[in-house]
Amino acid sequence: MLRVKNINTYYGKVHALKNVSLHLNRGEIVALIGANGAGKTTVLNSISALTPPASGEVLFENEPLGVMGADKVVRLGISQVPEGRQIFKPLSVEDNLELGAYLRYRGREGKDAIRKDLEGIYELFPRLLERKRQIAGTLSGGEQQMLAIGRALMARPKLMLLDEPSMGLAPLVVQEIFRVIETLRAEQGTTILLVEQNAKAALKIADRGYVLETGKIILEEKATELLNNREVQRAYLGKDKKEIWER
Amino acid sequence: MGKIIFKTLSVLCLMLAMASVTVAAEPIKVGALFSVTGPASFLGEPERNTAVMVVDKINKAGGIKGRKVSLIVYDTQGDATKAVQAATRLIKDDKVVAIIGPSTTGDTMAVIPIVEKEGIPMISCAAGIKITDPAKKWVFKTAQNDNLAVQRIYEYLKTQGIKRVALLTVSDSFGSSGREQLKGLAKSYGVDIAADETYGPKDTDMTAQLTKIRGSEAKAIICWGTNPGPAIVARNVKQLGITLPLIMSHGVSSKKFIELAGDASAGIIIPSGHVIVADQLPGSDPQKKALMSYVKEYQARYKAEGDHFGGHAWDAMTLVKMALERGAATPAAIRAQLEKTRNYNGIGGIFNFSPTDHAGLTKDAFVMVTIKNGDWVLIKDKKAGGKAGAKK
Amino acid sequence: MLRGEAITRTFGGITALDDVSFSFAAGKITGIIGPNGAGKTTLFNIITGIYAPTEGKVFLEGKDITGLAPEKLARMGMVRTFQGIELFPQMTVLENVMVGRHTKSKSGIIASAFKLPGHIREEKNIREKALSWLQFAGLGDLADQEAGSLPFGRGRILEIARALALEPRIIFMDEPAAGLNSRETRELAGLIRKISELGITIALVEHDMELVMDICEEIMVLNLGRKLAWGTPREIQENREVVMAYLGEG
Amino acid sequence: MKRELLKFLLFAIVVSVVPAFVSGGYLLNVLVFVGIFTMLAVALNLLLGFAGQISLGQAAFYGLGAYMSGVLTASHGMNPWVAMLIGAGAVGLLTFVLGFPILRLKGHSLAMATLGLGIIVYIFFNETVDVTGGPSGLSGIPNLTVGSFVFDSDLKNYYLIWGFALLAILLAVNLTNSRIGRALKAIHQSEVAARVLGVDVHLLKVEIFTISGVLSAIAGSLYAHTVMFISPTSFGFNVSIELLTMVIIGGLGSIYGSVLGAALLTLLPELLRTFQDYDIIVYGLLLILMTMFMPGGLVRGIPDAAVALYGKLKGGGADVER
Amino acid sequence: MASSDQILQYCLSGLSTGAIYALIGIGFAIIYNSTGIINFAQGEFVMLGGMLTVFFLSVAVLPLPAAVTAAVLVATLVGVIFERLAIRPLKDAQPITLIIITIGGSILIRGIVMLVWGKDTHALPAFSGNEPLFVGGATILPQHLWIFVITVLIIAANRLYFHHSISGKAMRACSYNARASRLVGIDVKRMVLFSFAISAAMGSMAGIIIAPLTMTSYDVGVMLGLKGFCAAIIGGMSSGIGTVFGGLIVGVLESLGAGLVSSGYKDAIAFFILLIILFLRPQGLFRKGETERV
Repeated sequence: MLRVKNINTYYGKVHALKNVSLHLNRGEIVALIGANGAGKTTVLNSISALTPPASGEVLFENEPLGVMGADKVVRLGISQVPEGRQIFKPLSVEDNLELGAYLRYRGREGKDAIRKDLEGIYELFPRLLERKRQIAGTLSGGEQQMLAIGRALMARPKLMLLDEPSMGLAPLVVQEIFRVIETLRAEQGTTILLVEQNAKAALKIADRGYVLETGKIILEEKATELLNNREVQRAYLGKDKKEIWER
Repeated sequence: MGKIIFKTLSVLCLMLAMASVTVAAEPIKVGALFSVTGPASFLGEPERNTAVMVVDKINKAGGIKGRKVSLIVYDTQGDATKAVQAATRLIKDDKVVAIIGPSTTGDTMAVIPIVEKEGIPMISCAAGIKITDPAKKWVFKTAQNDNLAVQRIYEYLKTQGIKRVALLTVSDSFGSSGREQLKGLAKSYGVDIAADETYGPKDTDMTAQLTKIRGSEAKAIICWGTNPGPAIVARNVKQLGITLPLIMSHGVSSKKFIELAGDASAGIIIPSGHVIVADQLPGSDPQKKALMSYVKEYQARYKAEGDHFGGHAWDAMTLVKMALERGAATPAAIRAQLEKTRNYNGIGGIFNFSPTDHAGLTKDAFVMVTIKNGDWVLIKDKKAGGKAGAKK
Repeated sequence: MLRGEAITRTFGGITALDDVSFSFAAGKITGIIGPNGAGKTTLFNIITGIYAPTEGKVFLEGKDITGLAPEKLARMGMVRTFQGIELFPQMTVLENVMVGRHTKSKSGIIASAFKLPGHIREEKNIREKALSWLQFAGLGDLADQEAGSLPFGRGRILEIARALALEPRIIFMDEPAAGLNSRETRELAGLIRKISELGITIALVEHDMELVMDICEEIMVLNLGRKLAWGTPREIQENREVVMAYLGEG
Repeated sequence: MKRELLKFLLFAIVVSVVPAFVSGGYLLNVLVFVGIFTMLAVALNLLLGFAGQISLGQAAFYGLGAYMSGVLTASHGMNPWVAMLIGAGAVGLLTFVLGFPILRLKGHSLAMATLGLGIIVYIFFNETVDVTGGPSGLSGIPNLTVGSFVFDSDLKNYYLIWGFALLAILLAVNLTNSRIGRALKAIHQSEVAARVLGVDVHLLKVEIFTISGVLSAIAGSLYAHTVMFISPTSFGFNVSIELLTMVIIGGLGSIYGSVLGAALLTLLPELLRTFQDYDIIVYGLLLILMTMFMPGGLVRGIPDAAVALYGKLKGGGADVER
Repeated sequence: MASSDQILQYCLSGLSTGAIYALIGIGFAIIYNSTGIINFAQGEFVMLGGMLTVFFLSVAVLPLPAAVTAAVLVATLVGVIFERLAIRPLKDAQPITLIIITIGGSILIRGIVMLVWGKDTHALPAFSGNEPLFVGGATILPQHLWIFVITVLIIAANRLYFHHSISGKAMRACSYNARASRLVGIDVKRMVLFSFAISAAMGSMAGIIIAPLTMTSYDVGVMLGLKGFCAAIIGGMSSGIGTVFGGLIVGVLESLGAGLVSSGYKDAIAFFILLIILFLRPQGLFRKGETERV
C-alpha cells in the first residue's frame, strides 16, 4: 500500500534521514520505534509532504507522491496525527472535527455522510461528545490526543500516520488510546503507521516494527520478535551497557 | 523621377523650416512651480493647466517680440523641500527670467529666500498675506489676500446686522491663514467670535464641531477651507438642522462645490473672485472680457470649469507677458516693469502694483455670491455688493 | 551550586512540570534525560529565565534567581546554548564570540561612537580573549568566516565557544549532540570534558544516551513532568522505572 | 577595522572634491539635501538595519529638531548653534523617555506606535500656530555662522552639511564595529541568543533609538538653517515613509547603502520628471519591485545581480549560492 | 457645559464614523491573522469602493445597486491581484519587507486611480434621501442608518462565515496553526488569497456606504486606513467583536474630543489613546492571553 524507497531528508544542513526504506501492507499496523531524535517524525513528515525528501521516492497505492503539497496527500487518503496533537486550540471540539473533513466538505459528498462519521467519532470517544462545544484548548492532554485522532479520522483515511500518541500521557490514558487504535483497524480496516517511543505498548498492538537509529533503519522484524530484541533496548539506552538488559 | 524631386523638395522644406527655427531668437524661459500632485493638487492642477494654456496662446500668436515663451513647470507636491529644490533648478540650471507660482503659501515662503538672493522675480499664486506683507523686492502675488475676503465677509455681515460668528477652519495653510485674518480683523469690524473650531483636511465628519457651534451663541458660521471639507460642512449643517447663515471662503468658488454639497449648498454665501459669475456681470465691467475669455478657453481645452485658482496662474502669466511686451528681458527689468503694472484687468481683480504693494488688489476683487438653484448668483446688495459695482 | 525547589509550570490546562526539585553540584556534568514531553526543555527554560515558573523557586549559589531575565542571569555567570543553535548568522565566527564578551566589557554608546582611547583598548582585549576561546574550542582557523556558512557541527561548537567567552560559572546545553554525526559527537564529548576541567559546572539535556552515559557524572530523569530518578549513569541504567518510562510498560 | 577607515577616508575625499566637478548650480543644491537625507537615513538605519526596530515616525524627530532651531532662532533670536544643541538635547531626552515604553513593542505594534507618534507631533506642528506658525510655516530663520562667516550659499552649506553627514557616517561606522554595534546586530539576528549572552536588549534598543533621534534632530536643525523656512509638510508621514524607503533601497544595515538610498531618492523626483504625473506610479512600482527583487538593497543587490549575470554568461545558468 | 443633546449628537456621529473604522479594521485583522501582514494598502480598498461606485454610476450609468455590486467585485479583484502579484511571490519575507511592499502597493493603487479618474473629489448620492431624522435631541441622516445596518449585516455575515461555515473555520484554523491546517488538507495559499479577497470586499463596502456623506477622491484611503488600523490594534487584531469595539471607541472618542476638548487635536487624541493602549495593554483591550504572533 505504502512504499518508501531510499529517502534522504535534510533539515537545513542536518542529514535527518539516510536512505530510509519501509513499506506497509493494507490493513497492517506497523510500529516505527526509536529514541528521541532518531528521525521518526521526519519519516512521517516526509510521507505527508510537510518536509519533502531530497531524494528517494514515496509510493502510495503504486502512485508516487512526488512533490505534491500536503493538502493533496490528504486528498489521496493519508492522514497524519501530528506529534504534540496540533489541534486548533481556539476552535471548538466539533469545529476541529469538522475541519478534519475539510476536503470532503469541498468535495461533492453530502453533509449527511460527514454528520454520520462525526457521530461515529463521538461513539469512539464519548468524552469528546460531552465536550463538543468546548474550546479545544481547554481539554486535557488525553482528550486533545483523542481529538487529534478523531480529526484525522474525519478525513476517512486509508492510511493513518500516528506520531507519538502516548507522549506526555499517563499510563491509563495511553492504554485507552491504544485500545482505540486497535479498534480502528479491526472495525474499519485502516492501515496504521505508528511512531512511538513507548516501544512496548506500540509493539504489542503492531504486526511489524522498524527500529530507527540516528536517521537509519537498523532493524525490521515481526513485532513479537522485536519485543524481545536486545537491539531495541540498545537503540534507546546506549550501546555499551547492553549487558545490563540481559536478565 | 517626379517622386525624387518631390522628396528632395520636401527635405529642403524641412531643412528650411528647421533653419528658421534656429534663426529665430531663443525662447524666453519662464519657470513655474505648482503643486500638481499632493494634498494641494486642487490648486496646482488648474494653475498648471491655465499657465500652459496661456503660454500656448502666446506662442500661437507668434510669441513676444518674435521670441517664443517656453514654460518650465515643476511639481512641488506641496512640500517645501521639493519647492526649494525645484526653484533652485529653475534659477540655476534652466536660467529662467521669472517664476510663476508656487501654489501654496508654505511653498512660497520656502522659496522666497532663494529668489530674493538670486534676484529672480516671482509671482506667487498663493493667498497668504505674509507673502507680500511686508513687500519683498522680488516677490509679487496674484491670489487675493485673505484679508480682502475677510473684509468683504465682515462688511456683508454688518449689512445683515450680525455681530456674533462661529469659525470653522481647515487646519492647512489655507485655513490657518484665513483663521488668522478672521480673528485679527474681527475687532475692527465689531465682530465677536463665539466659537473657533478647526477640522483636518481629510476629515470625514464635522458634526461634532457644528454641534458645539450650535450650542454657542453665534449668529452665523464662517467656514474656511477648500473642497471637499466645506461640502461636508454644508451637508452636516443641513443634517443638524442648523439654520444660521453659512458663509464660506473663496476656496470653494467653483461649480465643483455645488456638485459636492448637493442640495445642502443652497443659500450658502461666499466672497468670490468675479470669475464664477462672469456671465452675470454687467457688460460695462472692465474685467468681464478677460473673465469670459478665460472661462471659454479653459472649457474648450480641458473640458472642465476654469476656476478661481487657475485664474491666479492666468494673471501671473499675463503679468509676466505684459512686462515682457513692455520690453523687459532680464529678471531685473521684468521686476521693474511688474512693479509699474497699473489697472491690469485680470481674473482675480484689477491689479495695481507699487513698490510698497506687491499684492495689487483691493477688496473690490471680491464680490459676494450665493447659491441658488444649483448655480452661483451675484448678490446685488444695495450697500456692500453694490458699492463694488459703483466704484469701478 | 544551582538548586530548584518544587518547580511547577502549567500551560493552559496541561501541567508540563510538576513539583520538581533538584540540585546541580558545582564542577560536575549533570545530564537531564527523559522521554519526549517529559518537561526537560520547559525546565531548562525556567532555569535560564526564558519562562517564569508557575510555582517554585530557583537558587544560584543560594541566591534566589527565580524569574530573572536571561541577561541578568548572564551577568551572574549563567549561560546556555540552544537546541536549534542560535548563532548570529550574518556575523563572522570571531564576531559571534566577541558578542559573548558583552558582559565582560563596558564601553557605552558614546565611547564606542567616538572611539575614545579606553574603548580602543577594550576592543583589542575583547578580540584577543575571543580568539583565545575560539582556539580553545578548536575553531581558530575559521575566525573570519561568516557564521551562517559553517557546517552544522561547527556551528554547535561555535555556540559553545561563544557561551564560554562569557566566562560562565555554569553552562546549560540544550541537546548539544542533536544533528551531529558520530565523529562530531565524539569531538563534542571531548570539548565538554575540557570545559569541565576548567571548573565550569555543566548541565545538559540530551537524547544521545551514549553521550550522556559517557560524560555525565550525575543524571536526572524526568517523566510526565515529574522527577523519576536521580543518580549516576550506572544507577540510572539499572533503574527499572526508567526502563519502563522509555520502553513502555511490559 | 583598517579597511573600514580606508573606505571612510576614500568616501570623504570623494565628497570633498565633488563640488569641483559640479559647476555650481542646481545639482549642488540637490547634493546639499542629499547630505541632510544621508544623516536621516543613517540615523534610521542604525535603528532599523542594525537593531531591527522599525520606526514609521522618524520625520517627527527630524521635524522637532527643525522646529526647535527655527522657533528659538527666528522667534527668540537665539544663536543657531545653541538652538541646534538644545534641539538635539530635547529630542534626545524625548526619545530616551518614550523609548522605554515604545520599544517594548514588537513588529506591527511598534510600527503603529511610532507612526502614531509621528502623526501626533505633526498635528502639534500644525496646531500650535502661535509658536510654529502652523500650516503656513515659519520663516525668517537665520543661516548658521561662524564668527562673521555666514553659511549662505549652496557651496558653503554643502561643506557644512556634508561635514556633519560625514561625522554621522563615521560615528555610525565606529558604532557598528564596536561591542555596541555587535550587540545590536546580535539583537537583530537572534534576540534570544543576545539576551542569553547578557545583552540588555531593551536598554540598548532605547539607547540606539535615542541616538537615532538626536542625529535626526541635528539634520532637522541643519535643514532649518539652510532652507531658512520650515513648514509641517516637510515632516509628515510621507517623509517617514520616504526615509524608510531610502534605508531599504540602500540596503538594511549598510551605512554606505543609506548614502546611496538617500542620494537616489532625492534625485529620483528629478529622474522621474520625464514621467510627470506618472511619477507616483513609478515610485510605487519601484518600491514593490525593489523589495521583491533586491531584498538586500542596492548595495547587495547590484553585486548579486552582477554575479548572477556573470554566472549565466559563463556557465549557462549556474546556480549562485546566496 | 455641554448639554446632553450635544453629547448625544457627538456619540451618534462618533458611532457612525466608528462603524466605518471597525469595518476597515476588521479587514486589517483578517489579513493579519491569516498572513501576519499589516496591509497598508487596506485604505486603498476603501477608496476603490467609493471611486468605483462613482465610476459605475456616472460613466457606466448603472443603477445604484448594480454599481455597488460591480464596485465591490472589482475592488475584490484588485485585492486578489495584489495578493497574487505582490504578496504570494515573497516567501519567508521579513515583516519589514512586507510592510514596505504593501506601502508600495498602496502608493501604486492610489497613483493609478489618480491618473485614470483625476484628482477631483466626487459625491455619491445618498442611498435614500437627505432628510435628517431626529433621535432624541440629535439628528442623523438616513445614510447613517444605512451605515449602521450594513455594518451590522457585514459583521453578522462575517461572524456567520468564520464560525459556521467550513471555509471560514478553515481560515481560523490556518491563522492559528498553518502546519496543522495543511495536515487536514487545507490549502493555506488559497486561504491567504481568500483573506485578501474578503478584506478588500469589506473595505470597499465601507468606502461605498460612507461616500455619500464624506465624498470620495483618490486619496481618501490614507487617513481612513490609519484609523481602521487603530481600531484593529485596540481590538487586539481580532477579526470580530473586539475590533468593532475598537472602531467605535476611536470614533466616539474622536467625536467627543473634537466637541469637548479641541477639534484641532482630534486626530492627535485618537493616536494618543492608541499609544496609551499600546503601552498599557499591547495585546489590545479585548484579547486575553499571550498569543502575540511574532
